[in-house]
Amino acid sequence: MKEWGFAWREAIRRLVSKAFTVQYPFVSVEAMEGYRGRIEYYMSKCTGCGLCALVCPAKAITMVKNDKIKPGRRMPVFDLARCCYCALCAEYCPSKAIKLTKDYHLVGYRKEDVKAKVIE
Amino acid sequence: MEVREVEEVISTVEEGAKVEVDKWGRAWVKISHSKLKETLKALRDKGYTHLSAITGVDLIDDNILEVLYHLLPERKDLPYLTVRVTIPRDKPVLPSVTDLFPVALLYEDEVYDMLGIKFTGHPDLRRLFLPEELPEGVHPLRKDFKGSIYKEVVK
Amino acid sequence: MKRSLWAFHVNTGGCNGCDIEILDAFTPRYDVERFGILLVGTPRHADVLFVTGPVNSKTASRLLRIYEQTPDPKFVIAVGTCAATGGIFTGAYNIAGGVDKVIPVDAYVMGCPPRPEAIIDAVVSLIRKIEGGGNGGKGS
Amino acid sequence: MSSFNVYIGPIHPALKEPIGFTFEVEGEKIVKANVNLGYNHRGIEKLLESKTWLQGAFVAEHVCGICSGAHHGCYCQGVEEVLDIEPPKRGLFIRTISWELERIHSHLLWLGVFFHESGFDTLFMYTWRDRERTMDLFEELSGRRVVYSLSTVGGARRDVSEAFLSKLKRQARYFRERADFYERLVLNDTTVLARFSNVGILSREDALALSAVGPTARASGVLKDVRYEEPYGIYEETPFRIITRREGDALAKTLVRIEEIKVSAEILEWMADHMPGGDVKVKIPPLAKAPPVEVISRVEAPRGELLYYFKSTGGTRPYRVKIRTPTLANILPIIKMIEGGYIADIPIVVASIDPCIACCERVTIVDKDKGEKKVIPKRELIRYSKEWFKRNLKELRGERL
Repeated sequence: MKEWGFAWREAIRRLVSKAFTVQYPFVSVEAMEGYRGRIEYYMSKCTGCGLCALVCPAKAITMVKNDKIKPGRRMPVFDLARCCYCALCAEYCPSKAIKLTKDYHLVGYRKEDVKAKVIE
Repeated sequence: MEVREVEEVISTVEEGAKVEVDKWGRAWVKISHSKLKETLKALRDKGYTHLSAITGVDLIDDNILEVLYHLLPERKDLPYLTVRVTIPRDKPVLPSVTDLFPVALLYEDEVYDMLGIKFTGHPDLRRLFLPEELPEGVHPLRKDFKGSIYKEVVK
Repeated sequence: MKRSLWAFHVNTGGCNGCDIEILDAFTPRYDVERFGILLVGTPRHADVLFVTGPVNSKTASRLLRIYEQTPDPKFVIAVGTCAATGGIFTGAYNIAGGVDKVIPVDAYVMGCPPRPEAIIDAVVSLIRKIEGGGNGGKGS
Repeated sequence: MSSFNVYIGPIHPALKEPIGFTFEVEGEKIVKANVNLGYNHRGIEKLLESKTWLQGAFVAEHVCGICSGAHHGCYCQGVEEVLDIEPPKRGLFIRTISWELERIHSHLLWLGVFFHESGFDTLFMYTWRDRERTMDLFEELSGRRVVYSLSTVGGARRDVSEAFLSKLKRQARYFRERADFYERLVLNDTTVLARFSNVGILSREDALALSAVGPTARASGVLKDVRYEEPYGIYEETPFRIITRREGDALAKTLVRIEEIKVSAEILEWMADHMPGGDVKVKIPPLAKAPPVEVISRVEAPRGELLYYFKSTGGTRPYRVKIRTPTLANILPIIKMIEGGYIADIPIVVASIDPCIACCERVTIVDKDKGEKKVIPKRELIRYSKEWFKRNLKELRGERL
């Protein structure tokens, strides 16, 4: 090492500075504002127009007949195991009924365990 | 952009070849497939040394296969040129240009695999990234190809 | 199982977004080696298989071979929505559409790609499940 | 000297993606090299033909996770020309921020993997720790660390705040300092010098003949960079200098990429100061119809020239989309660089072109079976190459330094 001083300085500086590791599960880590995680769907605002299913690039949204909103109206069902979390549905939804939250804990023993949050 | 220069070079090989320039400054020229090698050779000596890509398009309505050679000039005043060649869909054969542009070895392999165009004189023409055990006539980018290759290969 | 889990990473044709997030989990900021998880060189030493990608036609046989080479008890974590159902590539002609079409999967981490913390979640919950007596490998 | 085949991959521990290599070796010298791919092919071009113009952008960015911004931006830029939309300037600025920030993150990622492949694991941890800062910036800018889907057809999907721009400037200065640190390290460390210099040399004529692209070509003195030949987007105004070297070996490729981190940091700083006002995107209907037209969109991805070709015959879906990724153009140079080298150089030469296999699932040349087969897992290959290198350091020092 012709000029090795600076590498030693770097190593010593790292040694004395605070540890860079975040002790994750023992320290809770929040995703930043605007992170695109689990989908939240407000059934009250939804008009059943189906624009979200039309625009979804991964075809993860299927329109299912559901009388809760208005008789004979269809409601989107989000398949989080197929979704690519791009938030196009939230962007193109005319009544802002879909929101992607900061929740990134999308872990499950079965594919069906990871579901979108449906709010009446 | 010296479009006239490019047109002169091409017309030395094939008269009446017209170079159109679209509104983004890209030049397109259509030539007959028998004159492909000489045109590319003339263009390469002119300064088009970098072959960016070879694209295969299946125009099923007019029953032809179209192959585009995208060429990048060394001199900044020459336009980015695409040479277009069409061949009948049932007789998909083209001369290989690997001796002019060695990198064409890869691009022609891909076009053969995806569209089934056989390049004569290609040193190593084989199925590129689809499994070898796939039957001969299956070329996924043909418009009449439906279904999934995964199901055919992996039982 | 008292010893620490050794992991082997298999990419079956995905976009390598999940792969760099798995590798990120081994770098200083997340450092999964705190749980004793080590990236090993061959499936023969591995207990956990991190599988990413929607399994294309050429890697299907390799994935199966790797799964059989891993000694029992073994666990499979499918990382990313591609590994779960083929994700954004559903409908492409060269993919199986999910790892569970080839080998049984124990835990899924959704996300495209999932955060390294979510991958740590999956591994930690898998460790808890093992200590709880579950012997895995059968998708139990 | 009987030659036998050394197979590496397709599934490999240190190799993050499925790529198969076959090297025909005689003793230590590599006689012939073949690359066998297709393990990453998903059929995206056919899939894109069934997606609308807007959806296609979010499928195209999943071609490759490391250079997803380049694929996404290149697709959006091409479709904007097809649909004849003029994105607002601020939207273009934000898209260029994602391009340049991604070049820094991709080069840092490559630097880490390159050090790891040649045996310096601590430097792998150092570089990937610096890269965490770009991931935080991306998460704040676009909402996700990898595959950020920040721009869309018609501009950018999110606006940037002043606070983010000042933070961007501070981080850009930090990246420049780190680039200086790594450059001094690479130029002063004798082992790094001996490992990288005169390894995998690509002469200028070979680079031109094989149409190599990106840092691989620029390290051999070929002046090829889409931002230099054909400045797209706002690259006419940004301060840009093309980086080339002449030696063409692995050391030159490292220095070109480290220098490019500095250039990207300068561009980011300039953009943070000259960010125009106005709105961020022009909203297009989800089922926008396109006129029958053909468009070529070219972008300088971190690994080289990325080309998208669109053919539209009128309608809401493209008739044909062709993607030619930079790694595809650099595969033949690998074979040219590696023949004549030693087995110990395999990891360095292969990593020196920064192969992104997810990008280029297009190339295979099947090997010819000669002699008995021998399979070396890559981790042993790295350990073996370190030991082999130590044994021959003295004799090598004469030859290489």
